[in-house]
Amino acid sequence: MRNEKDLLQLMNAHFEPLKLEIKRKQNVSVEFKKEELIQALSFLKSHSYRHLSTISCVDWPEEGEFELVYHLFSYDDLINISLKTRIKRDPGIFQTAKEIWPVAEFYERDIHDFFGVKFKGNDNLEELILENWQEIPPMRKDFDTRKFVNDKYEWRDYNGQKHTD
Amino acid sequence: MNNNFVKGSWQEILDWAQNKSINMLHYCTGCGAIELPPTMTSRYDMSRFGIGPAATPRQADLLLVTGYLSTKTLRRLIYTYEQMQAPKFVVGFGSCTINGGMYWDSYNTIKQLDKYLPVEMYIAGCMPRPEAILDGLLKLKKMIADGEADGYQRYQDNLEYYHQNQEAVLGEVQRTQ
Amino acid sequence: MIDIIYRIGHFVLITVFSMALGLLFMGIARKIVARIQKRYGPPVYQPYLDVLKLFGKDAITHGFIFDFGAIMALGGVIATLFFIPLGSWQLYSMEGTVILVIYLLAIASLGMAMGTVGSGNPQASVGISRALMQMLGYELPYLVILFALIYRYQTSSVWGLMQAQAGSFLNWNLFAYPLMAAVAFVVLIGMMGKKPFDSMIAPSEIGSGPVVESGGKYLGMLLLQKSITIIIELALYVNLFLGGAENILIFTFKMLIVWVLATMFGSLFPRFRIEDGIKFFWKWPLGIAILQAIYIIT
Amino acid sequence: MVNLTLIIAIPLLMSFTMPIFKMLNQKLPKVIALLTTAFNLLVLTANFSQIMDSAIIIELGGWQAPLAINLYVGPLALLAAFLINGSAFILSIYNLTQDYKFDDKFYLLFLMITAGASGMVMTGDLFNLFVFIEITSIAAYSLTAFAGRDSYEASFKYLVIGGIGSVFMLLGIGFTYSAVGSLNLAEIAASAGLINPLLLQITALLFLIGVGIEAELFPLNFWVPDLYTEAPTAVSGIMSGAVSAAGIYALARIFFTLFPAQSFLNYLLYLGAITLILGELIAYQQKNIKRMLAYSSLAQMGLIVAVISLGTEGAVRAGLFQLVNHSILKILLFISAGVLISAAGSKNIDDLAGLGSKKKTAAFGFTIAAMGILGVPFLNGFISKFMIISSSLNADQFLLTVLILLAAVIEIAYYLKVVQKLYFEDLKIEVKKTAVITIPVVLLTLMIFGLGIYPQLIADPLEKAAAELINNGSYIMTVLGGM
Amino acid sequence: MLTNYIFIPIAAAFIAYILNKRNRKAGAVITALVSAYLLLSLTALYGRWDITQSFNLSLMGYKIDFLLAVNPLSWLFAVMTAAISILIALFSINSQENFKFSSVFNLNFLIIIGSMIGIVFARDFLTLFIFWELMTWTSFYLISAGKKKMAGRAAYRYIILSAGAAYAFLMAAIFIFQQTGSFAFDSAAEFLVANSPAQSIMLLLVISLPFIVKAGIFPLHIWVKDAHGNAPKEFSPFLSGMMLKIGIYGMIVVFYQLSFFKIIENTIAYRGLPLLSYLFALLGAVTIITGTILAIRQEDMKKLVAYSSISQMGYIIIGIAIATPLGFSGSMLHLMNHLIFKSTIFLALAAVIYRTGTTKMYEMGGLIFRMPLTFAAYLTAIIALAGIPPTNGFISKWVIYQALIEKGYLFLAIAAFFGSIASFMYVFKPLSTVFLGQLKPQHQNIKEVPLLMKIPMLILILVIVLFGVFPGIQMNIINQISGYLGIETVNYTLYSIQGANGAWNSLLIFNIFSAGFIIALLLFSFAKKSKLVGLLDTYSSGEYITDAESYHYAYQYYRPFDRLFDNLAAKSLTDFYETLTKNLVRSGEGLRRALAAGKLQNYALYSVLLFVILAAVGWII
Repeated sequence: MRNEKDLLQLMNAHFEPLKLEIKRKQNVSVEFKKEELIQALSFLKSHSYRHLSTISCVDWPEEGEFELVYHLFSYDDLINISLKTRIKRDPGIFQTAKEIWPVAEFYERDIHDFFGVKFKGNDNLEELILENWQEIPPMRKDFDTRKFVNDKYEWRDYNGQKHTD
Repeated sequence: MNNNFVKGSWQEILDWAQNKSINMLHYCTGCGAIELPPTMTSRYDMSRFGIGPAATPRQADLLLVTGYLSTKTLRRLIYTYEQMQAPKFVVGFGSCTINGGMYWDSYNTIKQLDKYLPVEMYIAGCMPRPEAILDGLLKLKKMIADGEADGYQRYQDNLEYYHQNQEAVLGEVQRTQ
Repeated sequence: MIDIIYRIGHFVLITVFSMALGLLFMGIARKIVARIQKRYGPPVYQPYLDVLKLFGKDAITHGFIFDFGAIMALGGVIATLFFIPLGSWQLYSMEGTVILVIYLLAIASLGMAMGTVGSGNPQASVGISRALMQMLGYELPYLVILFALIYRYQTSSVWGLMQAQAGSFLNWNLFAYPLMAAVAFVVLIGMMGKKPFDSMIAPSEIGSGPVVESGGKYLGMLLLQKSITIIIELALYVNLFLGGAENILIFTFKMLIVWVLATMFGSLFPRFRIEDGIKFFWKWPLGIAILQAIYIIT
Repeated sequence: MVNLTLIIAIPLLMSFTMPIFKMLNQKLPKVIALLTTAFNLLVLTANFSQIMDSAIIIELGGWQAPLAINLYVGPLALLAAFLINGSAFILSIYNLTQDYKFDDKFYLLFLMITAGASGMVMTGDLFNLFVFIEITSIAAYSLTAFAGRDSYEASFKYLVIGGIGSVFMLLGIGFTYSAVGSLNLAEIAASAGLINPLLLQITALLFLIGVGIEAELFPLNFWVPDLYTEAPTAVSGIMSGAVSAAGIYALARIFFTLFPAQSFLNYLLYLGAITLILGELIAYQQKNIKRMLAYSSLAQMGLIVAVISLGTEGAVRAGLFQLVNHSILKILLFISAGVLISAAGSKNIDDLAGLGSKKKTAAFGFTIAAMGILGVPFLNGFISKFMIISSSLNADQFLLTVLILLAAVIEIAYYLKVVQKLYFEDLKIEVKKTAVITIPVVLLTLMIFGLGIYPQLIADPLEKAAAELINNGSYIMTVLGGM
Repeated sequence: MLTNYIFIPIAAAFIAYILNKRNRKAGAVITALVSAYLLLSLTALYGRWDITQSFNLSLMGYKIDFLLAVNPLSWLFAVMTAAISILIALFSINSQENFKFSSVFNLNFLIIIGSMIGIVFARDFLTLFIFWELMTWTSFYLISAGKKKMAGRAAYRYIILSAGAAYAFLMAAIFIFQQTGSFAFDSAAEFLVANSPAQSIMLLLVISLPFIVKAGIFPLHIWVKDAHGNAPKEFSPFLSGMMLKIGIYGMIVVFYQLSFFKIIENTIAYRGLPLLSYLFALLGAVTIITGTILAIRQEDMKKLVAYSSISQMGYIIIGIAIATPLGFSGSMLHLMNHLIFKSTIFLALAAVIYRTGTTKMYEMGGLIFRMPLTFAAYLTAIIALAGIPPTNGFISKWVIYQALIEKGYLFLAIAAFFGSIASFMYVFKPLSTVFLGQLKPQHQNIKEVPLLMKIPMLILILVIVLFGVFPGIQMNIINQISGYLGIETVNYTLYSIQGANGAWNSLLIFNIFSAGFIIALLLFSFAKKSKLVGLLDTYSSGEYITDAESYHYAYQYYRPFDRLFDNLAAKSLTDFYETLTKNLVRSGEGLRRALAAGKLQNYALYSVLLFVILAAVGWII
């Protein structure tokens, strides 16, 4: 039964994390370099962090990077750890975590749908949630929903006066 | 349809009967669905007006679309609508069906229901309370009695218009053979 | 020749009368359930409106067997109607036997089953298989009761059984064999598919079971069939256990009482699972019926 | 009225001159064997009517009965001789299509075995009986060894057990000679009363074991499965058809004419019943078809001994009829099995699957014989089974009848397994070329159907044979009376 | 004169075998011709109950005489055999195109017909036994010509059971022969009545053993499922239609002609019925229940119908065993009706198998659109089997109920009710899984069966409805039979039968039903015309279904009901017999290993041991 500090020491011992932080009780976040993340994932899996709850992605258009966050949970330590890493925005390619957790395939498809991140090794990245979507991935910050909606749907004209602006 | 221009007395009797007993298929798409149980149960008791829930579109006359409609749900809604039979009416529920409501600028919701399906009436409100629902439905019953509720006619007459709008949003839509 | 016209007239009169009465009873039932749930509920004549509306609506069909099924269902039930004495009205009930009535009801259910499964919808087949399983459940105690009654009164015709209970209301079977009457009452609820035993038309689980594909006039026909079935089963119960009646009014009144009791009884219990339903029917009702039958035989 | 001794003399003569015929021409030994057996059959038919009304006694060497060796050919002996020479005749037809390594020596022994068996059956003298038993067994030992490596072990086994048997036999003859002073069967039978009972009992027991081995009784018959499985088909045919019949004749002759005591018969009954049930049970789960047939013929022999030892007239007649049927059916089974095995290349039943479509005659032969044994109506097995059941019920041996029926059901089980495999399963292995056996199969099937539909053919020889066996008094009278 | 009814089919069998080798259809045509001849000449025989024929034979010192005679009971069975065989022959003319064993089929089928007529006309044990064996053997070959592996095992189990029972029969027959000096039934009957009851009951039970096996009554019914399920599709109608009935014929002979009832008259009675016949009725009841429960579970339609035959046999056994006039005529009626509707069902299923090639129900569906006539035949047959009024099935069941209620046998009645209601379930299952529901893509272009296969089905439909409305036709032959067997007759008119407490008038029912049907039809056509919609356009909560496979509810149709009986079905009787044979085999193996282990010195030792043992045992004279 490790507490948050022992976990961070464990991380320091085996990897060179860029940043470690105890957000609050039972919630730790660690940032890794791109190359180290997958090893960290398998390392943690063997240390009782069996549950990959989700993979989320944050779009930093200014720095031109995507931030991929892997949220793990251990039933022994009862700690949520989120492993973060930054990847370049334009090629937007990262290795898949499918071999470690098969469920990762769906999270990766979801991220591919909404952010356009391509995961090497995950061969079926077709649409999971969207249906024949032609535009750029909608969750990206540079996707202007209002413009999209304006030209896709006309607005109801309440006797001559349009709804928006 | 052979009965739309014969406005004989028989049609009036049918309209009268139709308005007295409506089977409602509440297609719980959005958050409006939670408003219906109170209208059906003891407090407001919708069944005293002859309106009761129907299990399948085959038995239903009224399609109640209760809330925002994502594009994928619209496809299923259209199939259900086509499975319903002739004197059928659609009632939009809540502001999301009128003009997109709170999700007006979201990329994946439908903004106006009546572009895709012939809507008899909208009941405004970001989820109208049971009184509003009952009031709306009573108004619908009056419309049916007077024969004005001919949504299914409008759908048949300008089928092309509706199909274009649907294909615009959904890509190709499977039609029943 | 006149006799035939008289017969046909009588034939049609009884059919219309029992349809109307059946629908009225269904309206009353909805009213009672509503009252129990502290709400007003639809007007009593609501089923008439439903039927009228349904016959006015368009409908879809899945081919010949779908139509033939609906027609056979209604036809079978109408045919059964004439073997049961309704108060003083009885057309052929002289020869009709109780066992015949049970099997004639089977025509109607077979017709409905064939039609609805013909629609190709899996939910209909699931509904029908549940209905058949449940029928096996409630039919067994019922037939044991019939066995005992026929053996006791040595006549298998409904009219004979009714006559046997003539005289004061004390020698109604209800009082002569109260246990058997109770079992028959529970079986009656099962037969009519009312609340605790309506797993075959469960709207949420299998989209109202067999009638999933029948809209418009098919639903109307099945509704009429249901109404006549209610009248037949109530009439059977009244004849067998409440000593029938001289004229139709008292007969209807007796049927109404039984119907109201059944609805109230029904609206209190949640729905049985299928095998629990069968197990229930084979545990208590069948047990009591067998005990009663043994008591009668020895 | 040809002299009956020729039946023994001619085959022996022919067999010893077989090497000369071999030198003259390759094919000759086969033909000679066929001709001699045919000649024997002719001689028998010539004397048929004469024997029917009274037995023929032939003294060899001119002395009177008690001293000289005499042949006693009654209806029983005639029937047995017919059986032996008939099966030898059919098997030699079968042999025409076979070729063995040292075929002249094979046919030499083959004729020796027929002569020995016929001699066993016709002799009226105890020591003479012993001599002929020795001739047959020696021929049999060497004949089994013709089928290559693993048949040596089988013949060695039979040699050892046969040897022990003949020792017991010799002891028995010694005791009887010392007690009675003569070796003539009638003489011994006549003076049976004089010997003190204990000595009589011991000699009977000795004879039981000595001859029991030939008659394949329970503890003594463990040489049978190996011999019938390893020996070439012709040899197992002649052994199961003829030699075991001769063995049973000898057993019957001893226990009906020499020591006619009901207690001996009861022991025979128990031994026969045990053999029957044991044979059937073991045969049920055999994988090798020949071994299955071996156990089945062993069981049938047990059945025949049990039925005959019931002692009544009807029982003996049923037993003899079953003996005749069994020989015919067994020979047909062995011949067809032989062909099927050579076609499939292995003796395992599973490999025979589907041969029905390819080897039509052999499979047909096997099926008809199997149905014959199982007692299907219109076949000979049915009538003998009917007679067995009625005679055993007559002797109100209720348990024996149930045993016989149980054995019959087990028989159905394992024979039908093979029949089904032949016809209704698809072919597993590619079929090799084999010999054409249409003539023997047709001949035997005709006999089966003939006896099945019209059993009157051999009704009255059976009648007389059973009568002769039952009352040994008439036997003594004819032999000694003639003095 | 009677013998030519027996030996013409057997002779024709060999001709059919040879001809069929050359042209595939010849065999079936010959069978049809022969059975047509039989049918005509047998019907012409009606009424002349005095024809007898006998010839004797002194076989091996036994004087045996073979007697053949015609009586109403045997006439009925012979006509039924001929009728069903002509229909099957017509059906199999072109349903056997790709059947490998068709010549073996016709050979054995004709021999079976001949031997069955032989059995039915036999008046003594030996002829009965000979033809019985012949029938058993030929049906063995026929069953094993069915589906590859399972047919072999099924035939194997069938032959062992029936041959074992037949040998027991032979033993008992010979025992009687020894006591009475002849095999004839009448002399045997006198002897048995005079004999001590215990022994004659034992004898009669042993004699009825093969009939119990053949009729598939409870303890010995294990072979029926596999044999019917795997037999060639043309033979199962005959197998379940006629072969089960021969067992019943045997039971009737044992009960009445060998006066089984007279013998057990004075034994202890249970409510007015001798205990032994009540036991037989109980066996019938148990057969109904087990047959029905197992029928509901089956996934293979032929096995399902086979089990339903077993349970219907139970009705007939109950009818005969309670020995009342109503009971007897009820069971005879049910016997005839069962033959008719059961062979219709099997023929309809054979047509389906001929077209789709599979017998598994969940691999089919929606065949009503492709094979309407087969559907119509199947529908009428199951309406008859379920016992729904306008058809003949109901009449026979109604008469049996009258008989049961008249005597007040509660448990038998419960079993009968259970059987008939549950028959709705297992009868509806093939209807909905095979004919209704979704049509599979691979069956899209199935055509209706050729004409020659349609004719038998059409004829059978007409016969079902005809006997349904006019049961009188059947009743007059049944009354003659009960007269012949010495049971009082039931009074009847052309279209009504007088039950114990209430008459049954089938013409009236038919009129009322059609009147009701017309009213419904009027109501239906009064409303608007409905729009035809395809099979795939059904409500599936919005999702558009594309593959028919996932929208056909067929596998484990009554799962909740089966769950109630899972443990009962698990320990079925067949395992009991399997273990029995298994330890028989093990004992044989054990003996062999112990005694014949192949070591030479033991063998030598045995001979000496035998000498010592026998001497020790006191081989004293």
